[in-house]
Amino acid sequence: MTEYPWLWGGGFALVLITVLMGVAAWSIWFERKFAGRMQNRPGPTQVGPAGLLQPLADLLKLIQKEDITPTNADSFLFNIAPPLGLLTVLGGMAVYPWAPGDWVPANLNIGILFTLSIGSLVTIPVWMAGWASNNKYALLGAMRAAAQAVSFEVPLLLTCLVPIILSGSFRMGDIVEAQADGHWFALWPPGPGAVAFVLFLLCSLAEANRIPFDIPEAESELVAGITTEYMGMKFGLFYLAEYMHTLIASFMGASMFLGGWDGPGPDGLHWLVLKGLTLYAGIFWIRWTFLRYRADQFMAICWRIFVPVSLLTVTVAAFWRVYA
Amino acid sequence: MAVAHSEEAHEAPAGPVPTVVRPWADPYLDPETYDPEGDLMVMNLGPQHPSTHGVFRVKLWLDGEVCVKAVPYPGYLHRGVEKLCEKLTYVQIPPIVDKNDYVSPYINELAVNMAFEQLNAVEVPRRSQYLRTLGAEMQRVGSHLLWLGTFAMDMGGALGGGASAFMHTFRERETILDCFELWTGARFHYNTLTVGGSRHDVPAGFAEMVRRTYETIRARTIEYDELIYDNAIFRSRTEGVGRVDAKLAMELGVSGPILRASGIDWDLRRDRPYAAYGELKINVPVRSAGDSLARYEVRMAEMRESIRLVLDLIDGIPEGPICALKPVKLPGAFKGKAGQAYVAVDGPRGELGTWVIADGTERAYRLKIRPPSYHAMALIPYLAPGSTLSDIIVTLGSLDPILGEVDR
Amino acid sequence: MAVDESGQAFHHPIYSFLEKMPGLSLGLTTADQLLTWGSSNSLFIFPMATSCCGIEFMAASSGRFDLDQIGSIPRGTPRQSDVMVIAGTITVKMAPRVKKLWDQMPEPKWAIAMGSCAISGDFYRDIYSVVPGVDTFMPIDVYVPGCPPNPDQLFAGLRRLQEKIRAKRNGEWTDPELRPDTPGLRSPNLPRIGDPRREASLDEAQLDAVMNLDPGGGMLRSGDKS
Amino acid sequence: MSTPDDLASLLREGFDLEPADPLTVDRSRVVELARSLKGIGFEYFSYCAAAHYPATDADPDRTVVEYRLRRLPRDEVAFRVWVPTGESTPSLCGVFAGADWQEREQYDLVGTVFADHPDLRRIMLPEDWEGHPLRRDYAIDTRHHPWR
Repeated sequence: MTEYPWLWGGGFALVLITVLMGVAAWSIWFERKFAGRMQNRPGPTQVGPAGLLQPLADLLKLIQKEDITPTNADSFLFNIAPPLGLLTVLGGMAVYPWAPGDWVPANLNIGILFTLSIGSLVTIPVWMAGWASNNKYALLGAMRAAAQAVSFEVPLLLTCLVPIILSGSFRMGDIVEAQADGHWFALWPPGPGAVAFVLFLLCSLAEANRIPFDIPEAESELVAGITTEYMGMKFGLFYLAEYMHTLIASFMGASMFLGGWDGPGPDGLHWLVLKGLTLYAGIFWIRWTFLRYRADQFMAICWRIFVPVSLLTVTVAAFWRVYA
Repeated sequence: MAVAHSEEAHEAPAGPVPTVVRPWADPYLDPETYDPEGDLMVMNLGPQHPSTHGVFRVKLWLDGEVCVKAVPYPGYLHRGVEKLCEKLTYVQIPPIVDKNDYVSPYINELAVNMAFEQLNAVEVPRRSQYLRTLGAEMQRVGSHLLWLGTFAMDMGGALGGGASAFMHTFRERETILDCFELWTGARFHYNTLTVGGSRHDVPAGFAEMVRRTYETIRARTIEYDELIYDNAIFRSRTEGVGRVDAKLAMELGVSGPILRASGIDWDLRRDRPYAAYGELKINVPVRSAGDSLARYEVRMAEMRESIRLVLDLIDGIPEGPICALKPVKLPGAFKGKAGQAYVAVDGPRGELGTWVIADGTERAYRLKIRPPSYHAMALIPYLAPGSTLSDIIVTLGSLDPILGEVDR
Repeated sequence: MAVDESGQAFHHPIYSFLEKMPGLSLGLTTADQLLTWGSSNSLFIFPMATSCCGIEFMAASSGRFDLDQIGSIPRGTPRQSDVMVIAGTITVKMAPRVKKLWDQMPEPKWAIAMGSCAISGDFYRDIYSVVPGVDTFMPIDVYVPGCPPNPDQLFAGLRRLQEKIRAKRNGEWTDPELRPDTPGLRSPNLPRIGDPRREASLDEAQLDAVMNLDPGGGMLRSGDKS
Repeated sequence: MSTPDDLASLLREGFDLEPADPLTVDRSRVVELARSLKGIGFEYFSYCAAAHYPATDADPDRTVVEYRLRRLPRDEVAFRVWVPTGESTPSLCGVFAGADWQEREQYDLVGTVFADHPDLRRIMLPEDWEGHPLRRDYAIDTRHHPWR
């Protein structure tokens, strides 16, 4: 496989994207059922057994919809933003180790930096979409998204420094291997890892625009936020990108703090999937329980609590690394 | 039994209620004079917006996300009810006013029928008075439940925690509608009250059903507090948001829970009793903070008080006839006396009045509904300036407007 | 068999050529059925909830009835919706907005008139400010009568709409839904859409009113792309 | 409901009026009356309502405007003014902020003109509407091209 890195990477990416898209699409079904259980209602039941074919029906519907570009919209930016959004989100998966060994599409030695930087690029398509729509709700949503990304990138990066310091490597595979045999960073060393893990999850919620930090797409205030003017598959791409972002964030959290593929019994992909999907479901749980913060409150939380606490965890982790 | 959390009043925010600073809030000032460059963004919130609780439009001048000036435009649901009431007879009017405040139709019917009764000096039998009180209190709980769900949805979105609260309150509201369906045959728009009493007596098994329903809801109000009130996000979104000055509120004619949350202890049920309220003891919850959280507390306390009244009343309804007059079905069968009357009842949103001028025929000469929501919406130009778009949504939700009533 | 927008059989040389290719028509039919199945089972609703029926619409989306069961969720923006449910009275002041939102919805789209106010104006139909039925300015696929209709009646209406979508795409004839009429009240002043008495000038006047709607505030950018 | 003493004395001494429900005052004194009532505690502005009376043999075409104020929790007072069509009555906006929307609504629907009102626009009907619907001579089914 290493003789043909391009072939390996390309094939891996193709399989990975297909599988992830499917998982993200069916996680929408899961979320609808899950939310239904939380709200005393059945959720989708009629389309296929237990509503399982609902995402397929949604997809088939979306690709048939008429495609309108609003009259005064910037048509180039308007049309390029949704695929670009999905692309930037998917790019983060390129350096991700799925199982022990060489199970990674592109084994970069600065993998974690790559993931973070390409993940933060997603703000740009979001801003493009909001600006190009020529819609005031969309513009406000885009502004909020930009402000949010600028603020939450800081604690997100700082929390990612904790596993980097503890493992001594930027390579994702090394970080996971450093946690082998149950030495998960969320548990050991006690303190910085656990705090950083919680902060990382919260910041990922903000990055992926999930409640309680979903202010760029606040349905009750901005109708549909940045996607107000989008329809059909373009809207579908944005929607899918949001779910993909959440999914990737859960897998990142699982591998950076919860030991990735490590677990009791044989190590492998199954542990990673289990951990990732559990985190993913946890994010749904949070979403369907909490209300939403106001934009300024949530910036205040970021700068007053998240940033100092994450700095503290980095310091503690560094001291641990040097002296313990 | 566990005590609900919102029983205790929260600390009033320090400092006086910020009074409106002109000229930013001056509803009459042309924005041209303070925004000659056109730097402000003009945003039309509504008439079709998920959080305007109907078709209400507010034109906002936004500086970034902070509102500088707000001009409301009601009237997108103006259905000419008052003109229609001039054309219809006294018998035909109650089903029309049902549709004004479609969340508490029973109390609407009560208001117009009481005005007609005062006009014609009709004495309503005691059993009917109690039934009316029972119906009004049952309806108040249903109305506040709907408000609670939509208020949570204003903060949590249709795809989030707010929707969960909404689904839970609607579960309870459905059971209340079931009780009314058993009683009058309709989920809402009952047309059950008539001049002199009621059309429908309570059916067999009704008392048992109501007791079961309302005891369940009483237990569930604690769950709502746990889900919503105890949530730090909810507290931070509502505390100090949309503070209503009591003086301004009284000048605008704002009534009901909004006024009571601003520290004015006034409830028509207690202070000018009608129906059977004179024989009941009513605790009126009052808060002094005047913000959205205080309005939440007042409404929740009112809801618990209404549940208590319903559970007290359901066993103590006196026997007797339910209508003083023979209930009429022909539209022209009832002729009123000439004169004028104004009767106000305390609806879920405040003073719901009917002003009627009669000329001695079977039709009213002029009938005006005095809707509490219309007065509450007049607060918007005073509350919106200086707060962010998100806060305006919360404030609007906490005022609990029903647009059918605002526009009529 | 392919059908055009009005449900008539559709002939085209390319299409006839393709039909002769062995196996292809089978594939096309299957694909077409699949697409029809998709669009009829994923009806996102744009709730034009103005009054009482809006409350029943909310009840329909809540736990006891749950629109999500048949894959329908309410969306706040017309761009992402397939069905507009007009729940409540539409007034003269609101009508151009409704028509504008309807025009903003991307095809394929359908409309349900929920409740007697939306169907005919009901007892408000003689009032100076109420539009006597929304089908005087936009086409309606399904009428759900009632004042207000129970949520399960709305479900029945959505089911009827699904059947209609499937039948139309399969090239079958569907009877246009009959508008329920309230006996004893006068019919509206305006002819409905599809009525032979309706004049084209009325359509133009209505479209004109929609296009000249000026809510104030204006576009963020204007003119540079028109 | 009996009239409280201070209200009765204010009306008798200041305005030569006998307590009644509603009182009838002259247009020239309505603002003064409202201000005095506010001074003795009638601070709650309940409503303003108008009704139209077409011309008869005895009277010209006119509207009656009724205001109701409350002193919480129990006392209330109502007063009305007669306004011949074509003339105006002073607005109470300067005394009660709530008179703003209420008077706009009555202007819109009944057609009473309130002098010195800072913002006398239509509130319920579109700005380009003709006529005032709650006047007795306004046909209920007036058409409005092109929507009805």
